[in-house]
Amino acid sequence: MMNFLAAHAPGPTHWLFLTTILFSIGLCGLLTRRNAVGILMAVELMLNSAAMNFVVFNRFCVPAGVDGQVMAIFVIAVAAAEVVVGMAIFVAIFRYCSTIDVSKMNLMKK
Amino acid sequence: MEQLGFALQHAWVVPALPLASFAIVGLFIRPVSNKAAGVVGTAAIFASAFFAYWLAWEYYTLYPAGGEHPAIIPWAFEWLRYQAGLTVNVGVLVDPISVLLMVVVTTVSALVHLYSIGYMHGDYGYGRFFTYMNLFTFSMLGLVVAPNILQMYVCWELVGVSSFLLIGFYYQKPSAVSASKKAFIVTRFADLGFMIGVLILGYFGYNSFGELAASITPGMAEHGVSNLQPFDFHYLNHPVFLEHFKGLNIEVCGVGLLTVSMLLVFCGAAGKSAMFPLHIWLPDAMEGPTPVSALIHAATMVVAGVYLVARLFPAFAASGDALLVVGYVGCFTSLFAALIGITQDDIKRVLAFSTLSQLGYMMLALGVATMEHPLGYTASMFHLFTHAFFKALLFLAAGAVIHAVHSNEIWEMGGLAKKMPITHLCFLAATLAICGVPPLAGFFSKDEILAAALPTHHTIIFGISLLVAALTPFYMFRIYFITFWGRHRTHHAEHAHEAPAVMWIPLAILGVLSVIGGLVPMASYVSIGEHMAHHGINLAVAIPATLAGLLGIGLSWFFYSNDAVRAARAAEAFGVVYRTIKRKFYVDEVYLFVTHNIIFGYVARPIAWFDRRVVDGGVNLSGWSTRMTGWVLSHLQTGQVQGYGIWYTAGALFVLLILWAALV
Amino acid sequence: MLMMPEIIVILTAFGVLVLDLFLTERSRWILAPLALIGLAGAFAALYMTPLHEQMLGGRFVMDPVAWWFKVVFLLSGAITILISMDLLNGKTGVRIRGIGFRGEYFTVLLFTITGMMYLISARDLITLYVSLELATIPLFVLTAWRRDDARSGEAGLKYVILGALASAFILYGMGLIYGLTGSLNLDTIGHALTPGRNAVFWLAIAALFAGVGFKLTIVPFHLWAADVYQGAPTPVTAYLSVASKGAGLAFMFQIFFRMLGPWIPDGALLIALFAASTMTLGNTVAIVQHNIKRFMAFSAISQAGYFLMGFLGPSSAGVPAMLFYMLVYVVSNMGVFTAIVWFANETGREQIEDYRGLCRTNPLMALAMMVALFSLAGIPPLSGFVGKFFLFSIASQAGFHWLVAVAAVNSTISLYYYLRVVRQMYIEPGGEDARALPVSRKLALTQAVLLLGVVFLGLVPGIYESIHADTASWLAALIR
Amino acid sequence: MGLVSWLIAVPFLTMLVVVFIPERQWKLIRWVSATGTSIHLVLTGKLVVNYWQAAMPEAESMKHALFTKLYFVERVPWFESLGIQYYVGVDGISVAMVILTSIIIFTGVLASWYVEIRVKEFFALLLLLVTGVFGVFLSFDLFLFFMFYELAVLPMYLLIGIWGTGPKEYSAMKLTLMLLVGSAFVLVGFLALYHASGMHTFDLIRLSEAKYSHEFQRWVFPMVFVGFGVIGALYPLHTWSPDGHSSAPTAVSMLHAGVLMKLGGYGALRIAVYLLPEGAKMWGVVFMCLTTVNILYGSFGAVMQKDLKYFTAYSSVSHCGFVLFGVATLNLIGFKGAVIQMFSHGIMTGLFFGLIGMVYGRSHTRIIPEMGGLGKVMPWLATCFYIGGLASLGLPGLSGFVAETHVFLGGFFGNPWTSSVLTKVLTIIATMSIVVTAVYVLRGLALVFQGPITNPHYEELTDATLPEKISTGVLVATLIVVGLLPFFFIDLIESSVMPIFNRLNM
Repeated sequence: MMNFLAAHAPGPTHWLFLTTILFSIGLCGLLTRRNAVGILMAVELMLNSAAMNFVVFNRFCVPAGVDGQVMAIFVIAVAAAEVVVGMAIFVAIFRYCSTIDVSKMNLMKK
Repeated sequence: MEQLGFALQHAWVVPALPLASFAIVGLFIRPVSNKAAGVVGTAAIFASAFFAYWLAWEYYTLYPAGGEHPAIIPWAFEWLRYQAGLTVNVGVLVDPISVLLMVVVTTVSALVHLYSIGYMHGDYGYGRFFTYMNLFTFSMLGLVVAPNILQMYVCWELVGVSSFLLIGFYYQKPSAVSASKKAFIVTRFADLGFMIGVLILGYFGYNSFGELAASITPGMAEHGVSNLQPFDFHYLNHPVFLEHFKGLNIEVCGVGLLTVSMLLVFCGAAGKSAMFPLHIWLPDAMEGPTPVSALIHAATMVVAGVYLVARLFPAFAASGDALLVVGYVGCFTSLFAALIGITQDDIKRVLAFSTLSQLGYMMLALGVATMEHPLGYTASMFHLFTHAFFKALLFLAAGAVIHAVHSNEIWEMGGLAKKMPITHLCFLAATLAICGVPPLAGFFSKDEILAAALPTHHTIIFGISLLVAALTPFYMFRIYFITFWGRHRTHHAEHAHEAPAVMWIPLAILGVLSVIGGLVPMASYVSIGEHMAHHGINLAVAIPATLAGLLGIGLSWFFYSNDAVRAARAAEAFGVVYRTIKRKFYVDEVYLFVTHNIIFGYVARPIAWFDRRVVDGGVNLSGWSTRMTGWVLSHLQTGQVQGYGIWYTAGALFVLLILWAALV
Repeated sequence: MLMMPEIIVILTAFGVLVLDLFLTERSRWILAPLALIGLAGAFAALYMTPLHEQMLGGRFVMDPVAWWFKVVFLLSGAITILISMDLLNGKTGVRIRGIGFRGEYFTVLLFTITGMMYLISARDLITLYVSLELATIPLFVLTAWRRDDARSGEAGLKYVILGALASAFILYGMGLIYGLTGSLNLDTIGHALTPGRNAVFWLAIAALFAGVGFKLTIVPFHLWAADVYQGAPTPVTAYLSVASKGAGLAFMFQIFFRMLGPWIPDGALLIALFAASTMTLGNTVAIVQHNIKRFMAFSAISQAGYFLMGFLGPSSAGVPAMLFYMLVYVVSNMGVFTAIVWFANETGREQIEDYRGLCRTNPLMALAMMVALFSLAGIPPLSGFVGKFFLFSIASQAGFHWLVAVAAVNSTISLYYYLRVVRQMYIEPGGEDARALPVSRKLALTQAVLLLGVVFLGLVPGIYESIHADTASWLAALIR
Repeated sequence: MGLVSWLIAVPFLTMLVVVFIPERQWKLIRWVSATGTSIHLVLTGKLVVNYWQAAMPEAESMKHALFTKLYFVERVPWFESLGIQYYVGVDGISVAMVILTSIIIFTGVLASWYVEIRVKEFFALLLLLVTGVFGVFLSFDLFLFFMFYELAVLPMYLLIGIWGTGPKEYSAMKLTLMLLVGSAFVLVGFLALYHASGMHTFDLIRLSEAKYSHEFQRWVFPMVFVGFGVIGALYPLHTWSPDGHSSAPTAVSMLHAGVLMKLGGYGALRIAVYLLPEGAKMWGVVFMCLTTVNILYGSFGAVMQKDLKYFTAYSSVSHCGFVLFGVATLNLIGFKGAVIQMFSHGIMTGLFFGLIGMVYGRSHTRIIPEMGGLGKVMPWLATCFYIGGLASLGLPGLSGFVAETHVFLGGFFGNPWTSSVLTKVLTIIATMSIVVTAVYVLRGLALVFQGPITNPHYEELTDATLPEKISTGVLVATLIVVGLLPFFFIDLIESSVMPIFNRLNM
């Protein structure tokens, strides 16, 4: 079992493939979800995929250092802040619009 | 060079006096007193005339009659410097023809000024009139004494503009306004040719100036010409230059360059001298006050064209073809104008057409002359001289008549011989003079012209001039009979008075000059080229000419003496021909068509349209398209946040693709 | 200490926040002066900060470019506070609802300033990213500050979503760069990046470019700007248009000069294309705008195009020109916004047509606004002209003559729409009931100072010369 | 501060004084403006005298000079790191242009004596504008030049927009934008010159020592020439001029047509041809063709106009065509002609627009067919108008003639780099304009001033007042003086035109 795992241990390419997929999913979500909360989740997905990149590269390219991991932690914190601010704004909007469907938010255009 | 006398040394005084008077009267005197303006203006011209006589006397004392008459430039200064070596002097050229013209111009001008004091009395703009007249006299004198073609051009234009001002003197009269415009624009059009001719002469003159001047200069100092310039007549007329110019072998449309440039210059001359087909302005110019017609449109300005051709005669002669054109144009004009003159009813217009005809004479005389047979040259100048006096007299007398009967129409006059005896007498003298009745002035000069045409084998020209010699008395006596004989046709004519002394004195003086002017032995004073033996009366020419003149008078008496009954019948008989001639061969209509319909309609209007619609439209279009771009691009801002996100992603992909494409 | 200015700002931020809790409503006006004093202190500290030094193992560096950027940030922060005061204190001609919370407002503003100041001093990706977010996230909040204005909320929403998107792109790009070089240190990365046909590298660049494009509003990453500018409270719009743009420029400096320095000449054509399209789009779309804030948004977009020209120069010759123009841009744009804020305070209106007859109702403000607009359009002898001239010179130096032509023609187009405003103010007759509009002493003073800046920055050579002298040594250090 | 700096400073200081006078003291404002411009006129006189004394003894040595010699130079380093300096001085051409501008602004202020609305702003802007103009003519640093150049354009927008008539906003905008697009091209050229020289200086005289490659000159010359051509009304970029001039208030039209349009010719000669002789040789013939179109097109355009100002504006297009035509001949006579024409046309057209303003102020119409017979009630204005008209059709004795013969001779003499036949043909085509000019000038003036008075209301109109008489009198006197004594003027400019010409033959 361990052997199998060792033999089929995911290399950097797999991980990068994963992060890219995640990023793309996040991007698609951000561009298509109507619900603002959904969009925030998509954002989270993108940021986390990017954070994962750092970890992956740290693990495979510079195993000696911890830079990438530190970065990932910071990203998580920042992402949290971002989501908090986003949620706060959505809540404020919801108070007088009673909706958080982003496609209905088009008071300003042209 | 001999020591020059005072008048020669200060020859510039002749044109300077009228100029000074123009400036002083115009700026300072006219606003204060009209009367003083008239007096000062006239006095200045008399002073100038006096100086001109003095100068003539000194010149011919220095170079006695019959001898050689070199051109001298006693005074000049550098006025314009286009570039090193291409400069224009302002100066005074004294030679026989300029002396002649100075005398004629100042004399006629002084007398006309004097006459005007009476004629213009009480007129609105009295002071202004004298200002303009002074300006004109200055310009004309400047033109006469010009030592180079550019000064000639300068004064030429000034003459044009003062003529314009004087024709349009009654600026509230629409016909005067349009006549003045017409005169200026037509002559301006002609001057375009002159200008181009000057450019050509200037260019080629300058190009070869360096080498040629060296061979010309040595003989110059003794002629009183120093500091030769490329525009100088002395240079342009010099055989060395002309040979060189001909030797350039440049042709424009198969015509040699010398001929082309001379024809262009002649174009200007034809405009000013109202040669066909540029004659149309002169009859209309009679809208100006009568003294103006007398001075400008009879005696002086219109001969400027003749003078120009005479001035450049060696160059014209060197071209040959150009001189031929001058001759035929002059010849045609003289016939053409004489024919029209028969049918006109306005006394001043008849005189105008007679002026045209006589100018044609002068031109044709120049045309038949050559450097070897220069009689035509002398004859032309002679006719210019005599014509100035009798034509000025005719106009002034006509002016006196008009003054008396308040009309220009000959059919509103009649029977004035008894009412205005002095005027009548003067008019008759002048009429006889113009008809070439011996021994009055016109006889000698006309005879000389015919004599010049005959031996040079210009048979057609000779024939036509003989015909014109018969036509002239016909139409001149026509107006004479209608105006002074017969019954009084209007109330005004019945109560006409003799003009005041200030008006008839100049008439009388001119009358005397018209009678005796022909006795001057012109050939010994004015000549060019090979020296001629003294030319007496050529009977072979004089007899037919006199007979033709008498025939004309007789016919005129036949048709017009008895209140013109026979004339009316004859006019009916001729029908279409008569009408065509009366409408001046419809030349005016052709011009009107060309300018209004073709130039304005097919050039100016489309250009104005093109400018507003296409050029301006192009600018507006670019503004509009910028705004439209903005409007279209503003639609990117859909307000949909996810749309923005898509653009954003697309942008990033675009960068990636560009990098890929550029760097792979 | 090297980090003193930042520390002062952040301490002021907390101080304001804490004080806000203890003050009564009537004495809360003290907060703004306090914040200003904090900024002044930071400026004093900045003035005394030694250049060319570093701390935290090279993660925080002070150099002349950073110094000038910090000046820009502090300056725009201070002006923003000044022009916000009337609005926040309720001293407006018309009642403007939904704005308040002065303590938080200033705190959040000071946070973003801090973020920006760190941003330019950062020398590793962690600091860079975190300070970028510190500069950005508070801006989302400020944008959505007016609680009962739907447009403010909507602007906040758009900003936060797209900001997060950009943030993700940046982070993704940074990750790839980290993977390529194995380091987070900018200088190390710069050394380690090797040119070659590397798809990952291009992907990283594309992602990073999109990220900086977002902040600097480069076409097509600009689309958020108009809506956000329009919806945000006016002083915040002013702040966004200068400080946020400054941060974008700072970020671009970091990316381009630190990491990608050697590749700039290769990408020059790309930059030139983006510059041309940015200025053209910004200018043409500005023509058709009616709302003055939205109009200024497009104007700001076009200005970003001019900034980009500075990156074209050989090595980094454009740095002094860009810094100088940034400074000029701050005073000019703030000059315009001071007038806009004042006008909105007094009348509650923000359509261009509403400005008609302003030269009668308040000639001095109209004059100030006109001068500032002309400076933005690059009309001599105002500083905008000088600044633009230097930027254009860089493009010309790099051989992009066509870009100079495009830019100069664009300046003309921009004049067209700036003149639309001037025309409303000066040529169109005012309404019948036009009354003189008063201006508070604070705003008048701010405007006067800005006006002096607009006029004299370009005429007095000293400022440009010292930027040039300072950055010349920076360039020398940068050339490896 | 030297004389030259004072020449720039005086209008500016006057402007500052005007700005600080309260609006209700509007009488004081115009007196201050008049005083300021008179002081300027006096300073200009001093400049001419000084220049004459300094330059005439050296005129001979300039015959073969390749570099313009400047007098009364003042240099202050400005943006040193970029080689930008405050660098002013004069040569003959600048002196001529300064004379022109001082006269026009002086008469312009007098012609605006009866401006009633927003007097303060009006005079302030006018003075600001003229500061820019003087700056252009006196500065020899390209940066400074460009700065003043744009400064001179912009106040125009407000001046036309506020005090103009007719479709003023449209005209003002069109004028401003077109001129600035032109200056955009100039800017491209300037920057290219600066960088290509490798000398790190904007000093015009030093830049002329630079060797610019053939290829470089090929594209930069047309850039700069066309850029200046826009303000010099080069066909087909002239269309701002009719609209702009017709909408502008009197003094602004005077300044604009009289002086600002000259910046084009001045720049084209002083900078394009001077710095880029090779380019000039390559492109001379193209611009000669274009300007020939200009000359004829403008005059034919004027024939059909009904509005006096449009009429004059089209005539300006034609006459400014002469300026650029003279420059394009690449010939000493042509260059001189261009400079004289700049001066002459400046005075002449200033006179025209001043007079039109005065007539309009009385009759309240500018439509030619609506007028008639005005000469009777306003003889002074009519006389001046006629003198101006005669100058414009090139009557000898007035300045127009001197200029036009120079230009024609220049064109006819041509240059060694262009087909000699072609230049001659073009010149002959161009000369035709003198007839067309006569047609439209006489037609137009006759309709306005001659004939019977068409409208009984006109009987009560008055002639010029004293300020107006001074203003028009000065202009007319200048036309006549230059026309009669051209040699002074030619001496003034010749040695400064020489280097520009000599460089072509280098």
